[in-house]
Amino acid sequence: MNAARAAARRLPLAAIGGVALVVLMACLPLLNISIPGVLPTPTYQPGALALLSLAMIFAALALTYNMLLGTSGMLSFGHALYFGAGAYGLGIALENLGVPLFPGVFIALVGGLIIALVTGVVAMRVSGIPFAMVTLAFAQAGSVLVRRNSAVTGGEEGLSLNTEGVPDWLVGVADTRNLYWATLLVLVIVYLVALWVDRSRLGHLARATRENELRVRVLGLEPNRARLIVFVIAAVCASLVGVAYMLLQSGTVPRAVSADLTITVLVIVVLGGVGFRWGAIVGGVIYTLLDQRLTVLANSDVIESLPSVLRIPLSEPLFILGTLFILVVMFLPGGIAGTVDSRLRRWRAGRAGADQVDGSAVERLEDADAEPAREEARS
Amino acid sequence: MTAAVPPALRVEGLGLQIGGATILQDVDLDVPAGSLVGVIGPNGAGKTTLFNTISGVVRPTAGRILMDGRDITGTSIPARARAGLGRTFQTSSNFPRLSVLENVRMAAQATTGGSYSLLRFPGRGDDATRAAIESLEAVGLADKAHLAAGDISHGDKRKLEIATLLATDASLILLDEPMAGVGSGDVAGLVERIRDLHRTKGCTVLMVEHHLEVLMGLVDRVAVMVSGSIIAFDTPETIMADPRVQAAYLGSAA
Amino acid sequence: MSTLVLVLLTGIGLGALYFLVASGLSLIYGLMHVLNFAHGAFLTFGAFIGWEVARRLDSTSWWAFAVSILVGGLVGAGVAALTELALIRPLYERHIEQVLVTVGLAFAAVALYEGIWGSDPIYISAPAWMKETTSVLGASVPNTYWVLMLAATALLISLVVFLRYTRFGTIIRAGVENRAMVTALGIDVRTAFLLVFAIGGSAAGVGGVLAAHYTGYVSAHLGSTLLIFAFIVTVIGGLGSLPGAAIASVLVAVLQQFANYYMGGTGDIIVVVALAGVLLVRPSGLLGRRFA
Amino acid sequence: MSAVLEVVGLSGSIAGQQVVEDVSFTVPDRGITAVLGRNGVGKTSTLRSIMGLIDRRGEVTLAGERIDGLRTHRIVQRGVGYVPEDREVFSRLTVAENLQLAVRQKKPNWELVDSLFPDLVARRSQMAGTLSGGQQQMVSLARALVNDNRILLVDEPTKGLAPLIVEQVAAALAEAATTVPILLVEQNLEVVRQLAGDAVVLSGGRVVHTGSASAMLADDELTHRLLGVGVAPATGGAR
Repeated sequence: MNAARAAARRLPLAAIGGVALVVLMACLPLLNISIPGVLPTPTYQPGALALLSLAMIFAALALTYNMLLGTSGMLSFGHALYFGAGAYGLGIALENLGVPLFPGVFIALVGGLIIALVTGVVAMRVSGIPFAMVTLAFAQAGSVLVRRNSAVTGGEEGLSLNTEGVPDWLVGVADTRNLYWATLLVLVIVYLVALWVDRSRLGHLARATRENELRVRVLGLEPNRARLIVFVIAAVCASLVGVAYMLLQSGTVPRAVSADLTITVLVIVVLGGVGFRWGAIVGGVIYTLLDQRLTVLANSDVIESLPSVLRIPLSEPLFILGTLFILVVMFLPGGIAGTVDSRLRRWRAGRAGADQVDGSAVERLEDADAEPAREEARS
Repeated sequence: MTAAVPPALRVEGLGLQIGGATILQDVDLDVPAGSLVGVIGPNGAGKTTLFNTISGVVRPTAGRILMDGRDITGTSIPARARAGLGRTFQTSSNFPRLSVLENVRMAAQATTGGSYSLLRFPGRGDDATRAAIESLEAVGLADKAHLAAGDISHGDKRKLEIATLLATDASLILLDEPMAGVGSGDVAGLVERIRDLHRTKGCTVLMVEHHLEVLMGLVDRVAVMVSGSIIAFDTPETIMADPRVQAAYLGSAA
Repeated sequence: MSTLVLVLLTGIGLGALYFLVASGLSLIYGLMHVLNFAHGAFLTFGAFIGWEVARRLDSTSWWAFAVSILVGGLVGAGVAALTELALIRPLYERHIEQVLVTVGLAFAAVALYEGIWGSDPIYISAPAWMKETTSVLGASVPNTYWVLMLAATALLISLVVFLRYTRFGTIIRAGVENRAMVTALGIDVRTAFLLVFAIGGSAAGVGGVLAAHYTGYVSAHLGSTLLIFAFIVTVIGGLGSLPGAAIASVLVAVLQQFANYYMGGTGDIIVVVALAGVLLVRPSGLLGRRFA
Repeated sequence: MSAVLEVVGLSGSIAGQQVVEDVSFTVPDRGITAVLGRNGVGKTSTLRSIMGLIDRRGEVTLAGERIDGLRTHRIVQRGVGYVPEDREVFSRLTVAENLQLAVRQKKPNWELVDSLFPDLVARRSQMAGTLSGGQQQMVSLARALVNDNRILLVDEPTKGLAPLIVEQVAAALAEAATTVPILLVEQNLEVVRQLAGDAVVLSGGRVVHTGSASAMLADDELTHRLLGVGVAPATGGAR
């Protein structure tokens, strides 16, 4: 068996698998599948669809965050700002400008773009941990703006979606199915954008910048320019996810711009495995399901009957998630995807050793496009 | 005189002081276009710092640097690179988690343009990929193209540095101890690669090297640095016979 | 005139509170290059425990106040030291992971506080004098601000004395420059790490008790809000620079109070704008060295 | 003469890259032993491996006691003085603070330090960063000499120094060597000739030659082949 040809076969296989998964997801509302303990209702009912939609929102948001942390090595604590810009942007456009849905979406995305450009340029004056602190400050300013200007944003109460401009098929509980499909579409779009960025010259440059900034400069390239472009793309994608969230929830609360949300997304990406697109998706789904199930658990009789030393921590889902996150960082450095990936590589290497491969140099060169071993890949 | 063709690199009165310590002092150097020049001197003489000031990593506190007659003293590292300056580092520094091919392609991509493009995809038919493969074949690294650059041997990392330079269109190249840490068996091969690099690209090369014997057969001229200054700049034969060089190298204590 | 004085003095008082939080952050970052996200959680813990202690005594008495400050400082130091030993030390030199575990800790701690003390603010009582005002140049300055200023000044002076005149202080200053060389002189630099965490934690714990008196209540989110301002202050002052943090604390807080008073409550936003301005002009901060 | 330090099969790596490869040698319990070799062959890394400053494998025995599993500060506490390449003084600490920080014993050798480096006596309260390179080197040496050690590891003490200062440093080392054995990495062959009894030559991360330093340096051909530094003998000149 030839390694290069095997690689060539692997790629369409992954693509076919991905398409099949998307088709399956698209068919779920038409099927009657029950997964007790995971989904609250069978898949054709609104309860399960709403939960799955939320999971896809988090998966998509995690994908956009992975562009920052995974592809470009930027640790941002302010990503929620752009998500919130999408959600609030759409809400405000529909409420105050009275435009129909799609122009409203456009306005929300442009708003996200402008905010990302302005804050990105400033934040990129520093890098590393100072960058994280500065992005956090910007998100905090956004959060304060949202909470203060209650006339426009609804303040602490949040902003509910003005459904006048929204087509009927996207409104109300009965149409959860359509919203589910819309969310799936957004997830697919964000995935394709992430894939596109990773495969482009820009994406390669971003990865190189992550690895060795000085060398990028010595080659005549500007690391910050590459970073800024990726940053803005990720931000606009986050705005798109925010738009979907606004539609799905028929409203938004200030938490959508808070540091809490950014940290939630960070938790998802680290849990899933930094640098892996599928890791971000798996992380988003696991997080949402876990969060939901833990909330159910927290209110269950079993927990109520425990002594307070156990009851109090166990009745706080965020406490359990925070603890889980610490454990992952300390004991599972690659996250879920990173661990699976290195196991898989070791297994493959073992098999390749068994039947020695020897393609021509050029064939192997072409195979070299696959990302090299990331044994020591740690955020 | 040679006023018609400006030197590829001209360093005038270069000085660097850090916290009261003098690292470089009044360094003057004219490197004619197309020449291959060696820089020798004991450890701590300021050779690497000289390279760092030329490539823009460190700002000098006095003096000017001119490339092809243009003053580049105040420009950024990337701007100097785009003007045709390429360099390697003393300790190999690559993109450790990218493949060998991707490492070289990053250099080729910087030259062919579109590095920030979302519309160009590095792949088989891509011009940057092809240039990278050619460069890797030229240094004999083609069969390791798919390995992560952080995992290859030290000698291979040195070859990778040369391949990276081959893939650019640099006209002035600074090599900082290209032989450091390379086993004696590989030195001859590496010398050949440097000669190739110089010949095929027709560029100007300035290299720091301790291995005087290596320089003898390779370079046109040798600059000797001691304590932050250049004390001699001449043909290898003359330099070898210079007692000041002997003293500088073997130490003048007692 | 009297408003100007009032705004200025309350600004300095708020700056004092910022400094109580930022000093620990800055010390820890300077020595260990760890951004301690859990610093706010230390602060909140100090505030809760301080309140629990005070209410069991006579929370309107001075000695209960003094005991709550002392206890706040002690538990802050204890929790911080435990954090260093259990979470930071095993991830030695892996800075991003170190930041991430402190993020997880902050996340979990806030949830735990909500579980124990509920999510609503708990209003606290204090010695009567603290609720009164003192008149300075016509301005009636709430007495809490004087306590804050006193505490921050005491902290600054004791930190400076500690760093300059004790062996541990010398070790910390040397470690900021070159940790490897400190160990190569036969000194276990990890002791200094533990100490810096404990000092930062105790400053945060004391800050927590005082912050509760400043706002009038304790809540699980008390620390998170202050932490963000502390971040801004440390970036503006220059990461790792203690004097930078002190100067920036006062500048930022005074600016914030002025904007709040004269520009219609825009203080929080103005502070972020100031941060942006400082970054554009001087990315390393007022007193910072250039960071990599 | 017995050995104070024994190194067997020592390997060291930085960020996964092997920089010292299976190095074995012994250091006698008196005099100065020089570690020689071309630039980049791993002389500094060998010292750093012994000190535990980089990841290492292999056996290091100090006066009969294994120290290869210890953390750096424990190794120092066992009586290993280290003078790093590039001096590494704490530039924002005073000279006095630099020296005080290094003190590990009740009665530091202040008389010895003061007599070896009179320049530093008047500069105790000066910031070490404002000293000249030579004075910084003296601070760095003094930090090691202020304690009684079993051995000193000294890395390129004359690097980048003016000839007059080189002489002072060499004299201080010679004086120190009367009380403590020294493992010296040094590029200035004149200094080596003057000070060193034995020499260990590294190449490609391995030991390729051990023996008397003066005998080796007297043999131009051998010196040239092993070290590659300096000017080739006339017969072996340019092609």
